[in-house]
Amino acid sequence: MNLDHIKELLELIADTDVTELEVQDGDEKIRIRRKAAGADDAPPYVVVTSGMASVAPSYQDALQAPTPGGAAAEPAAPADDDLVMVKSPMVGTFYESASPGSPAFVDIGDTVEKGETLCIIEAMKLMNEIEAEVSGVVAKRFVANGEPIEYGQALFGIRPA
Amino acid sequence: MNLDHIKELLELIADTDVTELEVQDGDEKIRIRRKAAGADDAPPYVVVTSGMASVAPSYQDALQAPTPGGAAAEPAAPADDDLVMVKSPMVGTFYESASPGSPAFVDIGDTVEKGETLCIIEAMKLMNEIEAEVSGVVAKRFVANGEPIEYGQALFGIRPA
Amino acid sequence: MFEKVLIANRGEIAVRVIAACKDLGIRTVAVYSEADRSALHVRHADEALCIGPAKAADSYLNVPSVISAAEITGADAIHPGYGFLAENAAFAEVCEVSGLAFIGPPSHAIRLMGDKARARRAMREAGVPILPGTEEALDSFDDARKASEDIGYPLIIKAAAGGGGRGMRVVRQSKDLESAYNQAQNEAAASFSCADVYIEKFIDRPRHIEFQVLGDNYGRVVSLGERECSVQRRHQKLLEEAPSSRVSAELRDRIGKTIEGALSAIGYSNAGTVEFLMDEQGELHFIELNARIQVEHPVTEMVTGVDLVKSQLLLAAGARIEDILPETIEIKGHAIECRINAENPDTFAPSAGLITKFVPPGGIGVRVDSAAYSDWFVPPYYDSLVAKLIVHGPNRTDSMARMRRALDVFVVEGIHTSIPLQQRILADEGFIGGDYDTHFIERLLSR
Amino acid sequence: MFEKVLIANRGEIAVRVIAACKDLGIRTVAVYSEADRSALHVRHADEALCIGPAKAADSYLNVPSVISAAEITGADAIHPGYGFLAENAAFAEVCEVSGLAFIGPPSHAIRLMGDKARARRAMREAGVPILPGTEEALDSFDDARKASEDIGYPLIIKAAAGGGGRGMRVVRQSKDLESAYNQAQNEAAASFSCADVYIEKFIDRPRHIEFQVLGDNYGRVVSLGERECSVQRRHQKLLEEAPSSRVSAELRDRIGKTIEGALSAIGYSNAGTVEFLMDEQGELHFIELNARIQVEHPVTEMVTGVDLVKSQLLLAAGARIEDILPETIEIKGHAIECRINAENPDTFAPSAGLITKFVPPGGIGVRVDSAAYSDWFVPPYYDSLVAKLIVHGPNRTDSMARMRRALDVFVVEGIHTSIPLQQRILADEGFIGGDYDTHFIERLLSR
Repeated sequence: MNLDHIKELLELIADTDVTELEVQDGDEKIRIRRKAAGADDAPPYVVVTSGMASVAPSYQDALQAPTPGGAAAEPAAPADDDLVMVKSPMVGTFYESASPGSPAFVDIGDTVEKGETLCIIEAMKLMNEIEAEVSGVVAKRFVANGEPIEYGQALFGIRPA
Repeated sequence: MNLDHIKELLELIADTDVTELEVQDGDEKIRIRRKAAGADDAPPYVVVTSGMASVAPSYQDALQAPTPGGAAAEPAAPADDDLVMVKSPMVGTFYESASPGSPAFVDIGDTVEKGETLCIIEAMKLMNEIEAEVSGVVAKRFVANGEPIEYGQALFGIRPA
Repeated sequence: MFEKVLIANRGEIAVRVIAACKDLGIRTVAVYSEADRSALHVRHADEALCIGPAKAADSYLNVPSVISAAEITGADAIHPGYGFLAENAAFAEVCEVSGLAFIGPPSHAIRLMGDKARARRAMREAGVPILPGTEEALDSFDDARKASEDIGYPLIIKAAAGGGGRGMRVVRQSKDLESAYNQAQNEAAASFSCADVYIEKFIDRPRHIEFQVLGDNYGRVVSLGERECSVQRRHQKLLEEAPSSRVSAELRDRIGKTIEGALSAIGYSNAGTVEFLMDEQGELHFIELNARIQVEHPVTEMVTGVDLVKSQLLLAAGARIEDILPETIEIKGHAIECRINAENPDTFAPSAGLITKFVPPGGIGVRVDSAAYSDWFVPPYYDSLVAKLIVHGPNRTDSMARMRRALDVFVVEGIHTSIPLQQRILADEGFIGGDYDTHFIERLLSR
Repeated sequence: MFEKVLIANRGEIAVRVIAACKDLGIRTVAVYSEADRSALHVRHADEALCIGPAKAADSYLNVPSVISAAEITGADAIHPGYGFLAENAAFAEVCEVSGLAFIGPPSHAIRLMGDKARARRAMREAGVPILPGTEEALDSFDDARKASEDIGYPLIIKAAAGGGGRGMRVVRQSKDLESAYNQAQNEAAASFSCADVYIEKFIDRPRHIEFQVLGDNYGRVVSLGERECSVQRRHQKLLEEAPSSRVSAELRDRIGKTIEGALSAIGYSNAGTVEFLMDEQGELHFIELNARIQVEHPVTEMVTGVDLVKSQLLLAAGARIEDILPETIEIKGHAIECRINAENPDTFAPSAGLITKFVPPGGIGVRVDSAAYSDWFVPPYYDSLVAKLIVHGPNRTDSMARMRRALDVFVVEGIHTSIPLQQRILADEGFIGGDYDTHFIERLLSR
């Protein structure tokens, strides 16, 4: 929750007849709605959707109490309502292909079928194939080949077919 | 429940015409509703939804200073806008009269002139006369004869003439 | 020395191990579950990574995740803390084959000590006093009578397959033995489908006393004296102290020497705790060995001046006892630890939730080992320990006064804690007099 | 023993004194200004009362208010802490005539030590080494030349009426003496309308070393060894340690014996600190005696195991040294104290305000003396000390490692603190080598 942003936006529209404003900047999403001035007393409506604010969180952020579900401070999972996130089910090392030198399982823009292998996570010398949970187009890849991956880390974003 | 967030949000909308504000961040959900300005002066209404309600008394309460008598925290200064509070300018013992057995300087209902002695505070064997700062009627007395008094403690309430 | 240690734990013990690593200039890797994202050990470590969901079985107990976390971060050793994987011999073995140093006893020692009957036998053979008993199931009442003559009264008949009090009979005189034997057998058969029973010496008012040891990789084991842990509820320790007012210097020395020899003989190394029951005559009887650092290790640290966790790291890295410990271990003053748990002090119901205010005590003689802070959410998934409050003073009286003072000013709001219960204990005449046993809390709570 | 003690102070030292009282079972009365209504000492005491407005002159320094507070609460003794009324001989006298025990030295000793020239004379006569110098103003250059022969070079010429560096000249060889003498005289005359100057031995790189003493009401005074306080900025100590790496056991013993005799001779009792400058040859020269408990007393407590504030209470109540101290004071291990001030670590501007997050370090070897907590507002009216972070370890290396670890995890948000400066000190080669003097911080800050 970035109060400064909300405040700036409220100030911005304070003297205007704007009735709806939506701003998206990276992970942070703020939506404000209000009735035209002079109409009835329906309130401006503010919605803040924040994923994880920053990669290296301030202590203040780190100190935020997570709720039992752990929803509060998810690891980097860029919000994009249209994409299905493929998250790592384990700790390990990310590999884009079956062996060094061979082509990547998938590239950005590829169409994948549900069940198709997207990548490999190596954990304790075991190669674990990570499969697509939905069919669609690979819209984003969040990690580099050979990168260490923690549990729950976002790997791909798939736009469902 | 993050009190700071609520406080910040309340401050944010304090001088605006916002009548309803909802912020959701992870599991924390804060909704503030208030009457439109000009309606009546009903206080803001705050609803907080979060994990766990507080079970113990607030530390802020616990931190209130105990008074010598073990009474409440703030030196008893009941709010009454019409009364002028006479507060003790020193630590000591409150005496209602010049000597044991003699009549009290003032009783409830008495009319006093500015500069008239209201009581004595004994500190380090010295008898300090406490005088009325305004003329008026003694409406309230907050302490008993012989009671220990701390600095700033309310002694009398005078309704100015 | 290790360059980077992964701490396969959470809470105060993870913070404790990180502190020891920092003191040695070793880099640290914290692992955490999704429920512990804002935990203090995550903040204190040089690196941290999420290894699974809130459920411990899928995170802190997940061996592949932990090993994999060590591999991708380049850690060269793992400290398991206590609980979770600490006494898992298979995990220690996996570390070994993965080329990771396991900071604890060798896996064979963990395995031996995990098998209570084998452990008892090994310790008895090494000359450690064991609670007199038949150990094996009795073949007949005749055997029971013979055994009773060796063991003496009072004795207890226990179901071999049992637990929870069923199939148990305390016998105080020989004339009651036969009927008790038959009843126990019948109850055992009914409860566990196995009528086997065995006999053990019964201690009416046992005290729980344990000895801390450290051992190096070259066969040398040293005892660091005892801890008195009789203040417990349902086998959960609540308060520990060192030294015990019932252990004389002579007894400390004698038992210390015995376990040093015994553990050296079985090839034990690193930290360990040898648990005993003390009978009404002050004799100690071995129960089991815990092959890990324990929750209550700080009281030993306070009275000996030895940093046990730092010693674990040094010993695992190959240090010799003589290079890291003073020539003789002196017991200086007296220390008490109170466990501050997130639980209702009356009902003992766990009390997870947001800590709205956390103001730990400070000042002379006070140590706080904790992973809590104001605005921390105590997750409901793990144990309820929120802080260990430890005091040290020149003697038991001063140490108790300091503990009372520290408890008085310890503020934890938003959740229930065991602070009020600890205050009751510290105000109790029996406790103050040092006259208590493992039934102490039971009696205190029933008043 | 006292039944109820009023603490005429605030902040961490008030909390410290309350803790000592609690440990002795003494009831406590806190006094506070209107700005300190939510202060921790108010919370910790059994009773508390407001004695005036924020301004110290009208509250903590207001003698009638403090005495009156003691009278109406029925306190039988007053502990002044440090600062405020602690070295006010008149206040100690008022306590005496009001029938209140003053927990500190007798008023005559406070008065003597408050007059620096008389104190120097008294100490020199009692055999304590004093910085060589003329003490009195010189009558002529001829006197100056004679004095210079006794004192040796380098020396410093100082204005008798002076201060702030004016009328001061450092002279390194005899050929420069005359011109320096004339310049100093002229400058002194111009600055202070008094041309009187005197000569003192000049120490290029002095170390500030002080000895802690305790004395009883029966003439016995005991030295508890030294503290090294050379890490200071503009005479404000920032970090203190005990023992000093420059004080040998022989020197400690010799100076200790000397000051024990000297203070016994002048009828000193209770706690006190004898301050020395150490020259480059390792010789100590008396500067002054502070007739109070000092901010940095905990480092002595950590290495001696003696609770100094508790000792103050016992001694004021008439205890004998031999009943409260061990027969010989042993120095065990090494301790460091870092003062965590509410100030900008670069500009040193005070940084009062709301502490939004306060997570003090804990764990082995760490002690925190503080009156701060999350959500406490540091008032701008008083000194900037927010916490004293004290560590103890078996040796200086371990103690520094523990201090670094503790500083690393100490979280104070909402205000600036001196934590980053303390981290710089602990990382400095010169400090680590123990090779530093009172100009250390100056040099550190200019890099």
